[in-house]
Parts: sequence; C-alpha cells; structure tokens
Amino acid sequence: MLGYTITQWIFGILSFLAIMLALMVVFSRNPVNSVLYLVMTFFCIAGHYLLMNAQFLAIVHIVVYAGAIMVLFLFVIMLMNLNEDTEPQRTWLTKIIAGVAGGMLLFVLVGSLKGAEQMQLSSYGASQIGLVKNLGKVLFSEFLFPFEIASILLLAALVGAIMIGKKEIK
Amino acid sequence: MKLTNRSKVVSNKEQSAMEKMYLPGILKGMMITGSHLFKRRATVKYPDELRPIAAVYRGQHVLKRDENGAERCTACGLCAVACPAEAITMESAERKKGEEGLYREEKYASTYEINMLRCIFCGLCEEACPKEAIFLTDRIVDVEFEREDFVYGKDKLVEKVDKRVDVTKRQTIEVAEFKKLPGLKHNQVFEGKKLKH
Amino acid sequence: MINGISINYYLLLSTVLFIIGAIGVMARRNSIIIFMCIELMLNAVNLLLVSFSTLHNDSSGQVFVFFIMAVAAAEVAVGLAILSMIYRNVKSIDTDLLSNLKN
Amino acid sequence: MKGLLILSGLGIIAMLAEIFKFKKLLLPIVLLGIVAAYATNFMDWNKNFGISYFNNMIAFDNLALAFSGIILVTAFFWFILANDYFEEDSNTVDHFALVLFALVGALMLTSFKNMTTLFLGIEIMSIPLYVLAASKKNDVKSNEAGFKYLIMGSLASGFLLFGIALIYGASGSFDLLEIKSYITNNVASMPAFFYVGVVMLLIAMCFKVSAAPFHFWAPDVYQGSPTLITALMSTIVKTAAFVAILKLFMVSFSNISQLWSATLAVIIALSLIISNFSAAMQSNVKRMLAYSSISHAAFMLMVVLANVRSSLSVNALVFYSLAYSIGSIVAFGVLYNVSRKGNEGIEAFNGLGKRNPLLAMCMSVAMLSLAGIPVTSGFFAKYFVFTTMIGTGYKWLLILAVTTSAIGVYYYLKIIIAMYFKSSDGEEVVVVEKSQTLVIVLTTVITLVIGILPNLIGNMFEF
Amino acid sequence: MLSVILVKLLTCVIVFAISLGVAAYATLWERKFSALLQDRVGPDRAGPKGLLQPLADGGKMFFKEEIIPNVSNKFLFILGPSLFMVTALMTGSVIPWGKDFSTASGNVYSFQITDINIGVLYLFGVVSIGVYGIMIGGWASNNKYALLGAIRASSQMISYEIAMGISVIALIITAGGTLSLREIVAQQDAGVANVCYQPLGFLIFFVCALAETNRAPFDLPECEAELVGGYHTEYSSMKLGLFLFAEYINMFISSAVMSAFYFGGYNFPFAQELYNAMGLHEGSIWISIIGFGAFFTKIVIFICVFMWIRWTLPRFRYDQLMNLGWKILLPLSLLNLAITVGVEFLRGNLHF
Amino acid sequence: MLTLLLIAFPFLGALILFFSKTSAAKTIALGITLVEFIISLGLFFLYKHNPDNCQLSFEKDWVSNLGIRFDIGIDGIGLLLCLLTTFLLPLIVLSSFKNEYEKPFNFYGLMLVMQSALLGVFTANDGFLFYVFWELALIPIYFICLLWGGEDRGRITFKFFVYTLFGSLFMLVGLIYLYNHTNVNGLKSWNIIDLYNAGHALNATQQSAVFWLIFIAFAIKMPIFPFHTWQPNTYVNAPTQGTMLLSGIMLKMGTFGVIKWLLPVVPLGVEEWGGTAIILSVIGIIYASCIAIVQKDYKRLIAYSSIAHVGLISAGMLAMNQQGIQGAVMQMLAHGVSVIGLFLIADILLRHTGTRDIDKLGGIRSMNGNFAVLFLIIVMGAVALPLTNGFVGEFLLINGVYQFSPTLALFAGLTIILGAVYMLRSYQKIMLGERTDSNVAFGALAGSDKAVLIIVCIVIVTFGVYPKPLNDIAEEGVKQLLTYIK
Repeated sequence: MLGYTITQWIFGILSFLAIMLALMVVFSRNPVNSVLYLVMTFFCIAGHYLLMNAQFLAIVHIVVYAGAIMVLFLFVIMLMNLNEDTEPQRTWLTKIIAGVAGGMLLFVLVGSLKGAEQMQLSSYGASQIGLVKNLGKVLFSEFLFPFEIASILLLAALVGAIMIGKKEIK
Repeated sequence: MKLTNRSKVVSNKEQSAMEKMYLPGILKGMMITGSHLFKRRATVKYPDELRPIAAVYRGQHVLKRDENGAERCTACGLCAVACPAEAITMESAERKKGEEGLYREEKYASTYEINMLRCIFCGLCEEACPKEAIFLTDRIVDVEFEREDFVYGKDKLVEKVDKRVDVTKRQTIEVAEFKKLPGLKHNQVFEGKKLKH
Repeated sequence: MINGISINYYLLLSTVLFIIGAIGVMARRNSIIIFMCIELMLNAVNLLLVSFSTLHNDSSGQVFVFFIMAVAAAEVAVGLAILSMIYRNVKSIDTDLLSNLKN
Repeated sequence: MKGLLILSGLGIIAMLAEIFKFKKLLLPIVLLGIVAAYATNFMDWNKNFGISYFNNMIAFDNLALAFSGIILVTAFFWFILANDYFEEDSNTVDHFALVLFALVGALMLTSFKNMTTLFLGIEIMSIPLYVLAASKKNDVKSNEAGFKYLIMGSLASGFLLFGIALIYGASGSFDLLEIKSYITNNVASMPAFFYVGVVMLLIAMCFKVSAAPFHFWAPDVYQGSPTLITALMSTIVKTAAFVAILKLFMVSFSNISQLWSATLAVIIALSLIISNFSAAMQSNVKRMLAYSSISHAAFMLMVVLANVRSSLSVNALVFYSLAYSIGSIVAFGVLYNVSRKGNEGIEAFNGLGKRNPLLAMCMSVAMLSLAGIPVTSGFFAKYFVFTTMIGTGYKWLLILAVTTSAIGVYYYLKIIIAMYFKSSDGEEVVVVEKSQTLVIVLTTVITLVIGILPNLIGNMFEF
Repeated sequence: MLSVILVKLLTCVIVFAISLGVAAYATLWERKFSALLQDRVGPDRAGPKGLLQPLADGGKMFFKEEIIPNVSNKFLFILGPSLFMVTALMTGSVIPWGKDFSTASGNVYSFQITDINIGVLYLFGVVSIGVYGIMIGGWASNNKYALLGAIRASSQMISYEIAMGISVIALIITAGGTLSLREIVAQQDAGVANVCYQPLGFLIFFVCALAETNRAPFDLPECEAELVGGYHTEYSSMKLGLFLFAEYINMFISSAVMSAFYFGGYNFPFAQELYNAMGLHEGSIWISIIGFGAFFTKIVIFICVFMWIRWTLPRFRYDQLMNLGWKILLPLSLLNLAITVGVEFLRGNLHF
Repeated sequence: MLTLLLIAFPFLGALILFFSKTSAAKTIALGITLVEFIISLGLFFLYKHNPDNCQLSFEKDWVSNLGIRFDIGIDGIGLLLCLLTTFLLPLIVLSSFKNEYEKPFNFYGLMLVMQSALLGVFTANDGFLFYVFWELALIPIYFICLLWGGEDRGRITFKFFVYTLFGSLFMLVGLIYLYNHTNVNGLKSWNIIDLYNAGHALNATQQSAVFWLIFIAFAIKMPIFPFHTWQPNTYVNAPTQGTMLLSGIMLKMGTFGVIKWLLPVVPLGVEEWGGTAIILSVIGIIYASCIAIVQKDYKRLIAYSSIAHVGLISAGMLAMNQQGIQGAVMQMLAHGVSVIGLFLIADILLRHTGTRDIDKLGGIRSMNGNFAVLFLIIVMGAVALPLTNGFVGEFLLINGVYQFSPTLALFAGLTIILGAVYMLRSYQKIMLGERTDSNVAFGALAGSDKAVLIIVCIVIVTFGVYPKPLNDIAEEGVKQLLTYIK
C-alpha cells in the first residue's frame, strides 16, 4: 500500500492518533474529556508496545495506567465535580508562552536527536524479550534489588496516601 | 415493658470464632433457600385456577327481589347506619301508582350506592337489614380502571329478575329467627318506638 | 513485524509526546490536568525505553518500565490524596489560587 | 547494605507500634536502630571496598558509607529534635515510618550503581517527603507546599527518566560502570541524543537540589512545610541528592565533562546570584534559609564542576554536607523553638539574646557557620570547595562565589542582629525542652569542633 | 489461510452469540430461579414456559422511549453503557471453550477466539477498563445518585481486583507459571482440578468475582434503598438494557473463567475413559463438543450459584464491603499466596 | 612555648570570665592583660637580635593532610606589634573603669579573645592559621560593637562586618591560590616561607591577581580609600574601648598584613600595582584630612585622622624600601598609642560635658589644666612633632615615599600640615576660647583616666626622645623582610 508495509501503516496511524489525543488532553476544556483522551492515548501507546512485541508490557500498561491510575483521576475529578464551567483558564498570553517554550524545547530536542537514523529496530522473529518468561527472569535476577526495594516505595506511598487522606481524629 | 410475649431480647454478644468465619452461616442460609427449591409452589394461577371459596364467603353485595320480582329494599337506611366504613348511601322515594310490581312496599330506594373501595365486607349491612333485602354473596368484586366505577349503583347491585342470585346459604333460619326477636334495634324502629340512647 | 521502522521515529514520537506533556504542565491551571500531563510525560519515556529495549534486544529496558509504572502509581496515589485534601480546604484546585506562599 | 535493611525494618516496626501499642518506646527504638545502622556502616568501612550487591545494583563502598554516615548522624539528631513534633501529631507512627522510608531512599542514593536504583532511590526519598510536607492537614500553606513539591518532583522525575532513557538508548545499559565504559570506548561516535540525555539528567538533578533556574519551588515548599520537615529536606535530602550528582557526573560522565560543565557553571552562577540576592530580601526566616540552601547547593555543585577526580573533591563534598547538615540542624532546631507561636518572620528572633542566651549563642554559631566564618565547620567547608575550584578554569565563578557569599553574610547576620540588638515585644523566656537543648548544643559543639579540627573528618574519609 | 480466518470469524460470531444468548436467558433464569427459591413460578406467560420472555424484554427495551437527561453530557451518556457492554463482550475472547479439533485435511481449529500468552492479564486488563463504562455513565447522568453509584461501583471493583489478582497469582504458581488460559485448562487435563490445590484461592476468587460483577450481596452500586437505581438511575430503554445485559455477560464470563481456572474447563472426571469407550480419537470434533458441553454445564452451575447467593444473602453495608475486601480478603489471599509458594517450594516446583 | 602562652593566656582568661560571670570582671581583665604584658616583655627580652628566621616558635600539625600547621613564632615586626597589643590592652581596660557596661564579663571576655586573636595574627607563620586568626579577630569586635555600641549600631556594625568579611574571603582565595602553587617535596604547604617561594615563582600577571585578591582584604581593614566607608561610622558608634581596639590595634592588622603577607609574597605584583595603591592611599590622606577639618564631632574627627595616618603608612610601605617599611612599623606603634589617647579624650569629653561637638565645647583648659597639658602632648604626638614618637615614623615614611616618587611624597607630606591644622584647630576650639554652656563644670579627671593619659604621654615623649630600642628591632625585621622580597 503506497509503498509502505502494514507495520508502517499501523505505526503511522497509531502515532498520529497518540499525538492528536495527547494534544486533546492538553487542550480539552472538560477535565473528564481530558481523562478519556489520555486513556485513549494510553491505548495507542499500548498498541505501539504490541507492535514491538512487548505484549506483557502492553497489557500491564493497560491494567496499571488505564485500569488503575486513570480511574483514580476520574474518581477525583468526579468527586470534585469538575466540568467545563469550573475549569480555570490561563490567559492566552501564558498559553502562547507555554506553546512557544514547548516548541523551542521540541526544536532543540528534535535537532539533537539526529544521528539515530541508522539504528533500526531488530527483527520481530528474534525478539522474544517482551515475553513474560524473559521479563520475569531478568526482573528476578538482575533487577531483584530494585524489585524488592520498590515495595518500600509502595509502602511509603500507601502510608502517605492514607495518612493524608484520612480525617483528623480530634 | 413487653407488649407481646413474642419479643426477643437483642444480644450483642461476641461472635465465636466459628461464627466470625461466616461461611458456615452462609452455607446454612443457602441450604435454607436451597431447600425451597424442592418445596411445593405456592402460586395459584388465578384466572386459570381459582381457589375454593367458603360457603359463607362475603363478597359482592346483592339487593334481593322478592318472589314476585319486586325489590325488597324500603330505603330504611339501617344498613347505612350500620356500615362501619360508611360505604352505603341511598335516596328514598315513594312508590307511584302502577309500580307495585316493582317495589314491594310504599317506599323504596330510588338510588342505592355502595362504594366498593370503602366497603370492608363485614356483613353488618346484611345483619342490619330488617327486610332481608341486602346480602353479601360469594361473587368477587371485579377490577375496574376508574375509581368512579367502584361505586356500585342499583344497576349492579339489584339482582336481575331473570338471573337470581342464590343466597340461601346465608339466609339461614337462625338468622331469620334472630332478626325477628323483639327489642332489636331495627325492630324497635320497625315497631314505631323511639330509639334509646 | 517491526522491521522497517527506524528508532528515529520512536524517538521523535516520544519526544513529541513528552513535549506535549510539558506544554500541558505549563499551559493548564487545573492541578489534576497538570498531573495528568506529567503522566503523559512518563509514558513518553516508557515508550522510548521500550523502543530502545527492542533496539538493543535487551529486556532491562522493559523491566525499567515496570518500575516507572510502580512509581507513577505511587506518585499518583499520594498526589491525588494531597489534591483532595487541598480541595477540602480551598474548594478549588486552581493552581493560581495556590499562592499563599508568595510574600 | 545492612544499614539499609535496618532502616527498612525500622520503618515497618514503626508502623506496627500503633497496633501493638508501644508508641512511647518508638523513639528510643528508632534511635537505637539508627545507631545500629551507623555501627554496621562503621564496621563495613574499608572492608568491602568495591563489593557490590545484587548484580551491581548497589554498592556500599567507602564513599557511600561516608555519606550514609552523615545522613545517619543528621537523622539521629533530627529524631531527637523532632520528638515533641511526633508527640503532637495524631499520626505519629506514620510520620516515623515515612521519615525512615525517606532515609532508606537517601541511603540508596549514596550507594546506587545503576540508573534503576538511582531512580527508585530518588522516588523512595521524595514520596514520603511530599506527604510530610503536606502533613499539616488544615494548613493551606502546608498543603500547597506538599503539592508544589510533588508537582515539581514529578516533573523532575520526568526529565530524569527521559535522560535515563536516552542514555540507555545510546549505551544499552543502565549500569553506571557500563555506561562509563561505553563512553570511554565511543567518545567519538556517540549519538547526539546521548548528550541530550546527560543534560536532561543534569537538569533533573538540579531540580531535585533546587539549583537555579530550577529553584522556584524551593522557597515555597520550605516555607510551607512544617519546620522540622524543612530541616529534613534541607539536610538529608540535599546531602543524598548531592551524592547522586557526584556519582553520576564525576564517576560516570566525567569523561565528557566538556559537555555539561559549561551548563553546570551557568547553573551555579545563577544559583549564587539569585539565591543570595533573594535571601537578602526575605523577612521569613524559613524562606531565607530556603534561599540560603540554594546558595549552598551552588557551592556543593562547584565540587562537581571542579571535576577533580581525587579524594579531594569527595572530601570537600563530605565535609560540606556534614557542615551544612549540622549547621542546618541547629538553625532549624532554634527556628522551630522560636517560631512555636507561628511567627516565622525574622522578628521572632528579636531579643532572643535575652530571652534564651544559650539558644541565641547556638544560633549565632550556626549562622556564622553557614556564612563560613572561621573556627566553624562552615568555614572549612567553603575552604575545601575553594581549594577544589582553584585549579580549574572557572576562576570567574570562584570570584562570584566569594562575592556572593559576602552578601550571604548579610542575611545570616540579620538574624544575629535581631537576636542581640532588637528588642522583642514580650520579654518572655523561650523555653526549650531538655532533649532539644541537648541536640542544639551538641550540634553547635560539633560545628565548632570540626571547625577547629577538620582533621577529625578529613582523616576519616580517605578514599 | 482463508479458512482459518473464516473459522476464526465464525468462532467470534458464535462466542458473541453465545454470550448474548446466555446473558439473555440468564435474565430469565434469574427470575425463574428466584421464583423457585421463593416457592413461586416465575414468568411463564411469554411463550411456552415463558421461554420467549427475554425476547419480549429485549423488544420492550428497544422500543421504549429513549430519555437522555437535558443536563447530561450526551456523548458520555451514550458512551458509558456502550463501553461497559463492549468490555464485557471482549472478555470472552480468551476463554478456551473446548479442545482443539482437526479436520481431515489436517487443519487444526480451536474453540477459542485467540490464545494469547498473557490471557489472564488480558482478562484483568479488560475488566479494569469496564470500570470506565460505569463511571462515565454515572457521571454523565449529572445525578447525585448516579454519581454515588458509579463511585461505589468503581471503588468496589478496584478494591476487589487486588485480592482477586493475588489469588490468581497463587493459582498461576500451582498451574506451572503460565498466563495462558488454554494452558491452565490443559494443565488440568489429566490431573486434578485446580480447586483441589487452591480451595482458599477459589473462595477468594469467587467472592471477588461476585463483587466485580456487582452481584448481590455486593450490589451496593445499584442499591435501590439508598441510591434509587445507582449508576443507571437516569437510564432508560436499551441503554439501561446494555447495562443490565452486560452485567449478565460479566456473570457468564466470570463463571466461565472460574470453571476454567479452578474446575478444569472442558475437562471432567473420567473424560478419557468416556472418549475411549465412545471410540473417539484425539482431535475429533465430538471430543470438543462434549468438552464444550461439560464446560457449559459448569458455567450454568456457577450461574445458578451466583443466583442462589443473590437470593439468600442480604446486601452488605458499604463499610462492611470495604472491610471485607481490604481487611479480610486481601490478607487471606496473601496468606494463600504464601502457603502456595511454600508448598510449591517444598514440592520442588520453585527454585530460588 | 612562650609564644603559645602569649596567645593562649588571654583566651583562657576570657573563658574564665565567660564562665565565672563575675562582676569584678574589670579588675580581673586588667590583671590578665598586665600579666600578658609581662609575658610579652619576656618575649622582648628573650628576643635575639639579628635573626635569620623566626624565633620562639611553636609548631604542631593541625590539618595534616592539607599541610596546615599550627605554626607561630616571633620576628622583629611581629614582636613590636605584640608589644603594642599587650601594652595597649591594659590601657584600654583601664580606660573603661569609668564606664559601666552590662554583663561586663562578656565585654571583657570578648576583649581578651580579641587580644588572643590579634596576637595570633601577629605571630602566625602559617598562611591558613593567619587567615583563621584574622577572621577570629573579627567576631569579638563585631559583638562588642553590636552589643555595647551606640544608636544604629545594628546597621553600622553589620556594614563593617560584611565589608571586612568580603575582603577576607578574597584573601582566602588568594592564599589558596598560592597554596596550590606550593611544592615542598611534592606536598603542598601553608608555611609562610613556602608561600613566599610559591609567590615568587608566579609570573607578573598571576602575581598581580594575587596582589589584588589579598590587598583588598588589607585595604578594607586599614582602611584605604575607597574601601573606607565603613570606618567613620563604626568608630563613632562602637563603644570607646571598641573604637580603641579597632583603631589602635585592629587597623594594624591590615598594615602588618601588607608588610608580612603581601610584600614578600608577590613583589612583582606590588611593583606592578603598588603605584596605584600608593596613589589611592595618598588620595585617601588628602580626602580624609579635608573631611577631618570640617568635622564637628571630635570622635569622628579622630576617625578621619586615622584614615589619613593609615594612608601614609600604606603609601610608605608600598614604596617597598627600607625607610618606608621601617617608618610604617614605627608609625604603627606611634599611631596606636596616640590614637588610644585621643579616643579616651573624646570619651572623657563626652562623659564630662555630654557632648563631643567641637563647636559646643570651649575653655576647658581654664577648668582643668592638667587635662589640657596631657591633651596637648597627645595632640602633638598625633601631629608628629619632633620629639614625639610620631615624628620618627612619619619622617621615615615620607622619606620612603620620596624615594618612590617625589611628587607623591609632596602630597603625602601634606598630611603633616593638614594634620596639624585639624588637630590643633580642634584642640584650640575645645580647650581654649570661651567657655560654653555645656561645660560649666569640668571636674577633675578620674584616677583611671588620668593614669592612662599619663602613661600614654610618657610613652609618646619617651619614645620620641629615645626611639632606638624599637627602631633597632624594626630595622632588623625590615631588613630580613627585604631579603625575602629581593
């Protein structure tokens, strides 16, 4: 098709969608819509993961981000009953400044990312690294310490969130 | 203070470890509900099946005619007085010439209405009637869509000449005898004495 | 299956996503959206890591992504707890209203 | 490593205290634990040089042990100082646990050998602090501080991760040593995005240590947080973050210093100028200390910039961290006691010389130390930094540092003047708990002792 | 190739149809079953024995007037139930309904839409997306009751997902460390059903499945005594139908998952003997069909148990629900995991 | 060992005062300072003439890995300044007998710490130690000014502190720079001789840089125009004893620093930039003198005169010849003595009349003749008339500057004329002329004041007539120094 492979088409479409949806996240006036756009962005990213044969990661990505994190966001937004009317808006000037700053940053980054053209992703058949078994082996051998210590992180977050969240007992 | 002797004292005692597991309790509950799978259905498919009705069932009223087809009711109002639900209203009228075949006595009820929504089917009207004009029958009051339709007029209450309603089961001799006893209120009225309060 | 796509495209894509997130942080006043934009940035990083992982045919990049996810989840939990606490006190999550600390 | 385990265990024990009702015993237990951790640290000294744990994820070499030692000492004093802070709060055990977890993160930052452990260390240290900063639930300022800290922290994490990802992309590894060997082998042919990654890492770390122009969150956060938490942030967190920078940029990226040193120099210069001038204009002492911490950050960054790959710079950073931590403990301890009535302005110090001479004296010493006046530890700290810097090409930065630190004296002295010269509205005596007095005096004495005999520390850390 | 695709498509359609059909008849069966438990007859007017009742209900749903509240967010209002329905249907795709069979030409077809090696995670992923349907629907209604219902539903689902996940991890450890449903089922082929190894895990999974599907006694989100109709208070006609329907599909799928995880799926005791007696060879379509039958029987039994529980147990209070999830099921599942790991280690199946 | 005792003794005394909190602090402090004076006399007698290096030194490792040593010892110039310090301190203490300070133990304690630090500065032979003592001297005086100073002391002392610290940080940088260039058997060293060698090894540009880094610190301390702006206010606001310390001794730290720590270290730098510095000094002389002439406040007048004097000293020593430096040393001693007398007089005036305004004073001579005589002697010392001790130094200084540049010497010589103008004019206004309302009854001087003034006068006259013993020591010291410079 037009000289591109199916993969390239999929890549292109997913990327386009991801960027568009990400832009929608930023520019949508309604916070709930923002959340939904972000969820969809995450789906696109998960699609990319699948494209790179990182199946496990893709599904974990969905479970963690779409299934847990974004639900929390939605939860909070709904509890606070935020909608378009309550949405504060920055002045156009600030927005333009933010846009220009971001654009410049993008320009700098993209400019400096030259030189990677020659690096091609390795072929699909050989790549089994995204499978659960391989990931598990690496995670529990090489990355055992980070894995264990991440429990401290989660514990801390848990304790912290509960401490902040619970009502003050008088 | 106990109002009835069926009340139970609520106990807040600690549950035992076994009870705290809840599972046995839940299983017990499920056994109870499950056992109902094998119990007889209690449903009566009403319009198709009917439950047997007792002989003295008190259903829809009927205003009786005498053997000649004349209405028995004289609009004395005793039934209305007796009615605890105040469901009965009536208006009386004098019998005109030529109407002897229609009404048994000189006075008759030109309208007679029972509000079936108010009626509690206690049967006091029947007891109060000195003329043996009103009876409760084993017929079931029909369902209607409008409230007004539940106010039964004479068109529905008075039995059709060609389709008499059998009230013999209720019109027992004992009742008839009883009604004739002197000193009963309606007899007093009937005898032209003043009611004592 | 992934043949024929240069790593450059993934670099570009994640950079763009990252920058969009950064712009969001700058351009929005709603704290929750800002927070979400940060999540978007982290996801751009994840994408980049995975693509590099595929490039090098090395699992550690993907494993790193797990840690990022764990941290993101933890951060969000804490962050939203703080946000809801702020909302309880201020009845707003407009960042411009959060300026009690300026002298 | 054992220290790390002990601290993690302590955190969990702290959480159990509520359930098993030994809250009163918690502080002694924690202190004992910290001492134990310190002891294990001490025993490991020089022993397992270079031995790493878990596939080179983490290694407690002497450098790590030295900085962990500083962190633990600071933590020890901090806990004693904070005992009544813990008593006041209804969530005592949570606070304990969170602080201990933050310490675990800090220790990880001293010993990481891999980008994974770096990242996790930073987050383990930061997340409890986000919470602690916001821990005054009914105080909007505290909430705001926590929130700002969180947003800025996450943003920094984003940059950090992007940097790590790019570096990984180029080198194919998260291991510091492997990255280093990658650099040595491919100096000529590294893709451009590797450099971007390094710079992004630098930016992220500058966010974390609040160096200008990424400092804007720091004053707000320091001011809004509960005083003792601010103390924690400006001592332990700073120290840990600096070790991380040191290890990253002096160990891993030193071969390409020409890439980041100019950026770093600009950052340092900006920090020095902005922080000192801003600090001079503050009336809130906490805010002032925040700005001063930025300037100290600049000084510590100078050690990294000097990029002298010898014991000299490590020594300098060790000494600076210690001096700064101890001095800050005194300063914040006094500030905490002085500002109990809620007034954190400089006028809260008015007449302290009369209201509590001992406290005033300790504060004076601390201020002199932070300002870098001799026979206090702060002087030697600055001295060591100057020493490392003087051989490099950044002499203009050195001159700037000297000039601005003279400005720094201005705001430190403002407090001394307030204490001895200004009269307060009420002449009531500032009462300080015995344990706190002990800590404040002890730390003051340490400030003086290592100011007079820097050898005590200098000889200890020979790398 | 083409035939494979066609068969896959066909499988999709069949699974889709079965899901919908089962869900439809589950609504009828729910009423019937409750009637039985309560000594009643249940619906028996539409068609013989009331068998056409679901069609009547469906027709009614379709033809009722559609009411969208004026103040609601229209797009999201419609999106909510659709999403809920879609996710409910998606879960069916990884369930192995029967053994593979091969045709004479040697093509192997399977009674499964797709076997992905992380099927268990896929299930969890899709289930977690299902929360959005409820939340969006509840929020878009712009109704306090709906919002509260939605929040209840989502927090309940998220909470119970944890215990569920951990119990499944224990299961996966016993099942030899695979995340593919087909392998989990196949692994119970000759041996004993997993429930024998994982009784506690099954119990936890079962309770969580009840909560995940918002079934009584965990049907707090639609607790009419407090919340009118819960998240679907404002819904009417087919959009309400989608919500209700999806709930039954969820029930169906979770029954299927449970029977696959813990009760051997299409396997049944003495299956091999039976096949031998019938003279069926490996790969015969009849084996698949019998297996499918066995599977379906198990599913039906589970659905009955779901209903049985519904009509037995009273509804929880919300704090009780959360307490159960966090303070009982989660520790229990962790305990179960620990025991499993210990036992498996002693059996030599795990290496450190 | 005796040198160590010299430094440690006042410090110990200070500790005793701090902790005893006695109200008899004055007396104790006087005792301590007298003992200290005796110790320094001991040093004076133990001092061997014509040394080739330091004497009576005491060495100990301090921060060994950085080559920092606790290294103190006496050379000629240092000995003279130690003598000056130890001699002046009892006088300063004595002069304060009429003043009642709050918490005297702290006041005198700080003073003793200051003495200790000053002696440390004058005896240090280790660059780092020198810097430490240098900074250490700053802290007590800062507190003395801050706690016991006059109105507006906060702001003014603060300025003073920041100024001096600012300078000294630059000095530190300069010293570290030198230190980094030292090489003693592969190790770095802070020893003064090694620093000299390191300095000599530098090229002219480097030396210039180091010169300015270090010179700024000394210039601020002395102070030299244009770094002097902190000085008049500080002098005026500090308590009298503080002012005496500042002007009598602390000022000498700067000049001493130049002589011992600047000239021999970077001679090329001095050659390059010394002219500029001398011009600045001379500008300072004229500028300060002119301001002094129009000053109304007597204390402020003395303060400006101090700037003028120190300008001359600075010009002389930067000329870098035997006469100039020797004159500077002599002038330092003379100025120290006379300026203390002058400040005491200012204090006496204030105490007796309630004002220091020259215009409001007058005719005191008729009320207290003795005072007038003593005052006159001191004034004459200050304007360096022959037969006062000031003359020797001033003469040598102008001589030295003349060798450097006759034109500059001409301007520098103006200091004598201008000095005479403002000194004598103020004397005339205060002591002679009409009595004014404010000083109706100028009573007899207190015993302590009288004692101080008399001692000061005796010294002025004695060493004006017979300066030889001091001059000899100074000459030797300077000669030795010049060997390092060449």
